[in-house]
Amino acid sequence: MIGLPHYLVLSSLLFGMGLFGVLTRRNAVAILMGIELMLNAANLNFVAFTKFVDPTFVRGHVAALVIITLAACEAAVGLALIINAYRHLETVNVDQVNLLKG
Amino acid sequence: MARLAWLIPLFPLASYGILAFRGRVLGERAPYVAIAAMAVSAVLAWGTFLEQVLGAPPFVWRAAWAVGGERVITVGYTVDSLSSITVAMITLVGGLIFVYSVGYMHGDPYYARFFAFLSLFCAGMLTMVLANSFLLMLIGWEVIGLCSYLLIGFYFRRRSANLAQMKAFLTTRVGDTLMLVGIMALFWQFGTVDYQTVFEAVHKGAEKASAAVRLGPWEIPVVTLTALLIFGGPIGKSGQFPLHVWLPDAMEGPTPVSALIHAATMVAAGVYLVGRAYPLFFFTPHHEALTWVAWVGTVTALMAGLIALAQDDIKRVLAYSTISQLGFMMAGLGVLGYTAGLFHLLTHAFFKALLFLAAGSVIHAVRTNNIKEMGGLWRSMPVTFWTFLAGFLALAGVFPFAGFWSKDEILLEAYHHDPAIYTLLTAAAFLTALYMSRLVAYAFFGRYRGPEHPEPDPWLPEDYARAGVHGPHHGHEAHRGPHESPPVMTVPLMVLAFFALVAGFVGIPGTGPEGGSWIHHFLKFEGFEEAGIHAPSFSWPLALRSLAVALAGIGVAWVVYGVRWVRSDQVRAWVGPLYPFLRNRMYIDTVYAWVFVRGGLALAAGLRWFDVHGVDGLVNLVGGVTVLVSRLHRLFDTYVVDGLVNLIGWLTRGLGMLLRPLQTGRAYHYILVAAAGLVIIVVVSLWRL
Amino acid sequence: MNWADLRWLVPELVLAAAAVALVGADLLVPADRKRWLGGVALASLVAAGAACAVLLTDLGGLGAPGVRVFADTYTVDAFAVYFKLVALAAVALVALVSLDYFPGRTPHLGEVFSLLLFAGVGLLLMASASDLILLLLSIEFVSLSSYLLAGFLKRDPKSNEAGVKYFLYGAATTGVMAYGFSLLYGLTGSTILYDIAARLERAGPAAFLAVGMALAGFGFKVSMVPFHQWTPDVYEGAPTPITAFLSVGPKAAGFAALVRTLSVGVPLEQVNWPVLLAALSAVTMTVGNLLALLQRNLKRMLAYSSIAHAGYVLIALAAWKSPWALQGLLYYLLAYLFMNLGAFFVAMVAAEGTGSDEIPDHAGLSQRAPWVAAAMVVFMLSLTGIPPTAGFFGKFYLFAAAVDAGLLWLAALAVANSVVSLYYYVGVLRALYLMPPAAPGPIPVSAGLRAGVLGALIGTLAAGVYPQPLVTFMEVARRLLGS
Amino acid sequence: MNAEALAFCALAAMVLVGGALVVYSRNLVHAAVSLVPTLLGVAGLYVLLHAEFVAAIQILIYVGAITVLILFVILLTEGATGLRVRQRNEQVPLALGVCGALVALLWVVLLRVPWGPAAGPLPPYNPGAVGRSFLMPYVLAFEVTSLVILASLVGAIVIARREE
Repeated sequence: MIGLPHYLVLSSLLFGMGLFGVLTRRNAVAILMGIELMLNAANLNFVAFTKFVDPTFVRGHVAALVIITLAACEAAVGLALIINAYRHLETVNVDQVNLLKG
Repeated sequence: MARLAWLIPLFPLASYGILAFRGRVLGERAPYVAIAAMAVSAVLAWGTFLEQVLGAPPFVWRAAWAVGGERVITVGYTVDSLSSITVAMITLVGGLIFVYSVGYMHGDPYYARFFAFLSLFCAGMLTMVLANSFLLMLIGWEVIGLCSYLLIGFYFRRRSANLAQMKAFLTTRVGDTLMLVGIMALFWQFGTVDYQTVFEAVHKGAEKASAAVRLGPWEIPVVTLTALLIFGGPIGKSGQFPLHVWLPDAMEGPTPVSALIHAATMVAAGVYLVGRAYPLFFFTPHHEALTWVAWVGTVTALMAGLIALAQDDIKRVLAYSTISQLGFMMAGLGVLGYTAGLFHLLTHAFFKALLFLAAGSVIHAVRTNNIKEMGGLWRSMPVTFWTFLAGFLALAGVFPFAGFWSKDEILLEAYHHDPAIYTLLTAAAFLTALYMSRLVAYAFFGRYRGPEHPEPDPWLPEDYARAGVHGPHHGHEAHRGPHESPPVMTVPLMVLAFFALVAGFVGIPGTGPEGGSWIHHFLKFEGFEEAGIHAPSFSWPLALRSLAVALAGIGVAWVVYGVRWVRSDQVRAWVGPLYPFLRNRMYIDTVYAWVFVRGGLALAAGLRWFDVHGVDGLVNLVGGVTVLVSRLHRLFDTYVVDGLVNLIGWLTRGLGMLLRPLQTGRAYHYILVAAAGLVIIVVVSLWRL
Repeated sequence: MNWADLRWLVPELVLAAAAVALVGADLLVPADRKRWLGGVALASLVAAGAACAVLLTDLGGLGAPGVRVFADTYTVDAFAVYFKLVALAAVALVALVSLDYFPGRTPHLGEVFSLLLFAGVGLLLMASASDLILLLLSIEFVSLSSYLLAGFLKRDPKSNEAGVKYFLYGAATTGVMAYGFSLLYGLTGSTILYDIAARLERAGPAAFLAVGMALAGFGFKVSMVPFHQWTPDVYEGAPTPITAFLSVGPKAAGFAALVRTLSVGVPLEQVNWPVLLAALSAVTMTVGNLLALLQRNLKRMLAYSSIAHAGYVLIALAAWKSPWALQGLLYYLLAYLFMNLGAFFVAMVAAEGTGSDEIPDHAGLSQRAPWVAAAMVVFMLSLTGIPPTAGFFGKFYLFAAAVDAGLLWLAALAVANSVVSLYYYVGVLRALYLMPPAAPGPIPVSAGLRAGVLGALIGTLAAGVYPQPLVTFMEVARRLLGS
Repeated sequence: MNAEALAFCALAAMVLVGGALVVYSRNLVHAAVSLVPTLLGVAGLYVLLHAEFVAAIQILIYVGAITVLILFVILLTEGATGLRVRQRNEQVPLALGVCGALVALLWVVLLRVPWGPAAGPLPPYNPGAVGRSFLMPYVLAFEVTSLVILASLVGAIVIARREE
């Protein structure tokens, strides 16, 4: 029988993977992809918890839907900023975008 | 008059406002605004003072300012014998210094700014003295600290002045913040910072106040801890050991500043505060807070006296002398000599301001601060000489000058309280006479050792050159050698010299009721009577003994520096390493510079390095540890572990190569630090909480 | 739903309506009239402020308990109203100085102001949200608007970089926070803080984990170590009015949300968070201060100093059991709003006159812009915590709270830190007052900027000189939080 | 092993393999395309968890919109694949350590929690509740979401638009 722990293990792996992507990618778009994985992990948790802990009010579904929408907004905003930065700095690699430091 | 006392600080404040924003327009007329404001304040202050002398009851006015629950913070002012006599002294000395500054600072391109700062300073000082609560006191206290900072660095192009102002501000802030914690502790114990309420509560012994705090191996009652924290403020502001280091450097400011702030008023604020908060110190178990005050004062008096012996800069000698005298005052307050300590505060203000102003007059005649380049000035500058002499005799404690009476009071109290303190203070009194005589002998006697045409100071800011000024006062071309200062400077000297002579007379036995002195009658602490403590009565043998000590100091100096039966370099040879030790101010400043300044900067640099290279460094650290581990392992088992070690070593090297072109400011480094921080936070919470 | 509940949302509705209207108006208004849009934004902010005051009377005056609407997901109480007013003041002052800053730098004036207003709506929501979903949403609302504003100067490489960095860092922490929230939900079966508080008792160590991960998000918003590293880079690169906004608005709202989440949602018996926050507070103030010491760039210096101030404010959470803690936090954030905004506004004046953000380049500002330099003295002294400025009372409250809660070591550390901070704040004043100016001639100060500096100055002094009204308000807000 | 477990395993494998490709692939286009099976796998899991509506939205927004957007930007900025430049930075081992520690921590803590309601069996899953939840307590969240979308779009358009 597939229970809550299975989902938790899966989501934590997905979360760790996403974080790993965020930490090891140079390309800003690739970092964004890592962030999407982290958000999906959180969503998986929310939906799984709904089934196993809170099936009456299904608040987790609402949370998941909100987070999906936020992810879309984040992608739009982030990609816009990245495109614009690329236009002026001619790179999307985070380590080459470093006028600001110290 | 007492009801008008709140106006006293407002006139200088208004003068500051006018000068700050209209000073440029006023130009040469700027000082008149400041002096007029000060004169009005002085009239009010003396009126208030005389009213108190004639027996008016103390007057307190307060208004609620912030009320939170049961806690009320008030603002207002207190007029009683202590505050009225202090404001009278401040307005008088301050006014005279303002007048003197008209001549001294004449031609300075920032003439109006100078008087603006001086006015703001006086406003802060008067607020501090008249305040009704620790909070308002603190406000005035910080204002005078700020003005002191601004005035020390008045010659802002001089690097040494910039360093000195920083040092002064930072050092005194250390004390101030301790005091702030103390005030918060009071607020915590009594829910108020109003003097009257706090002192009544301390007297009765509040529950929270009598609890004990464990500090390492010691148990300290909360009230004692609070008193000592508050004493941190006076330690900083009044230049007590170990926070005295800023005061000698503060002599970088113009001389009237040294006279006003670093001799007569600001440094006295600390002593005044201990006097004001005397119940807090007195009502600690066994008066233990006062014992601390006494010993801090005694150590300071002796230490500064010793250092002053080996200084050649006229203002630095006077600065160390000030520290030493402030130590005397603290010691006096500490040995239950409430009146004695505050009496010395008042007399000292007159004669030390006099000495500084006279020193300023000398410096601008000879263009140097070094007493070894002066000499024979008594002939060319008679007024300066005679007034300086009056100040010298008062400071040395020669009968019948002011210092004799007040210092003798302190020694008398110490004699009856603690023989050890008495002995040390007597030694300090001897040193006072000695170093001051040395100063007088070098500066005023012998032959003139400076150049015929004193050059303008090399450090004089370029602004001054542009303004066509060679020095803060005029016309040297017609004279040969040093000459007397103009009347606008010498008249204040004469007035102060008069006070240096007579200010002590209020301490003559028989001037007050029942054969006591007037000052004992006027300035007394009510807690003593209740506790059955009586001030020791004047004793001629002791007075003669302290006079003899002063004369002995002068005599020894005469032998070495006057008639030169013993040459000073012989003395230097006898004392061996003691001389460089004293000359370098016992190396206290040096140690502070190393420990605090460099230490702090190194810590900051380290943190910055971590912030910038953190990840890089972490990787290197991992690499370093790996290499270390690998070496240890190799000793253990060459065959089995070798492969693994090689792998790790290869990884480390590979990483290092990848890391070599590492730059900073990368978002993923930051996120890594955050993630690692998160792991640490959670692990530590799970483990410890 | 109950339509009557909408009356508790009037300030949010006013701002949102104005923001949407500005987007539309931007298309219609000709390019040379666009400054007019800023006026609309300001007017809507004032209207929202008035609406907040009305909320207070609707609540039944200061002493009345709060109202929970939308099935407990939204709480309107004195605490929330206080933070709403703080947020509105911040946005209004920033909008004021933006009036003259953005024209000439970007053609999209309508969007700037509408994004500012959107961020303002987010701040208002953060102050009241008592539900994890709404909290996440409102934090993200503020964040998204802020990313865009930070990168708004499209042709300025520094602004581009600030936008990208801020986005990447913020989005990553949002991911972590969302995960933490999901755990809190799983542990209690609810997203509403009041339910969470009631059901958290059997969570055990998992509660620590969830709270820790949630802290990442809040820590990012308030620049708490170790979630602080974005601060100096973004502050330096973002357009200065936006930097000013970032340094106060999201920080204040972040603290509001943090306080509400922890005090309402996480009972002390389950997670002893004050101890954790005491450690974080100590580290945050020390790191911020020491790093600020080394900065020569005014905006970076203020960025590190804002980290240090976050550390001071965290004292309130560390000393939570003291009745003065929350009062200190409320007061300090208001004081910080005025003094820090003021400092950034003066930095704008200085940058305008010298074309640089380096502190030594601002030498002699006292002669080129005397009133502004005098205001800077007040701001710097207030940031240091010298009486009678607002910063002094803020520190007084917070340090007293630490002493009261028995955290003597933390109070001592905070005091030591404020001594250190003196060094770099006074360094600014030294440059302004004691150094000769590099170039002659007065610096022109635009009307909006002048009004902004004046507003910040009045706020800093008024809160310091006559704190009584605030004290009353804060007392009430403290008593009623979570009741 | 029943059908549910089988489905779970298949979907989990899809998610994990896809995820690994997303974070590890050198070719950025491959990485972006690998998002599709990952997100679809998650959507499948939602279906397993009786969250059909969420699954639909997931497919619609994530797979349909976000992935395409990302792919688009990669093509625009990296000259198709991004293969010419190094894609991974220098902190792989450290990141591995931190992520590993975090995941281990999550496992250690979460697998010991007695999940589920405090007492009694759970009520049955109720699909109608979703709609009611949307409208009843979370109406505010939904309104705000629409505002967030508006703000993001306006800002994104301004920022992304090429200036003349």
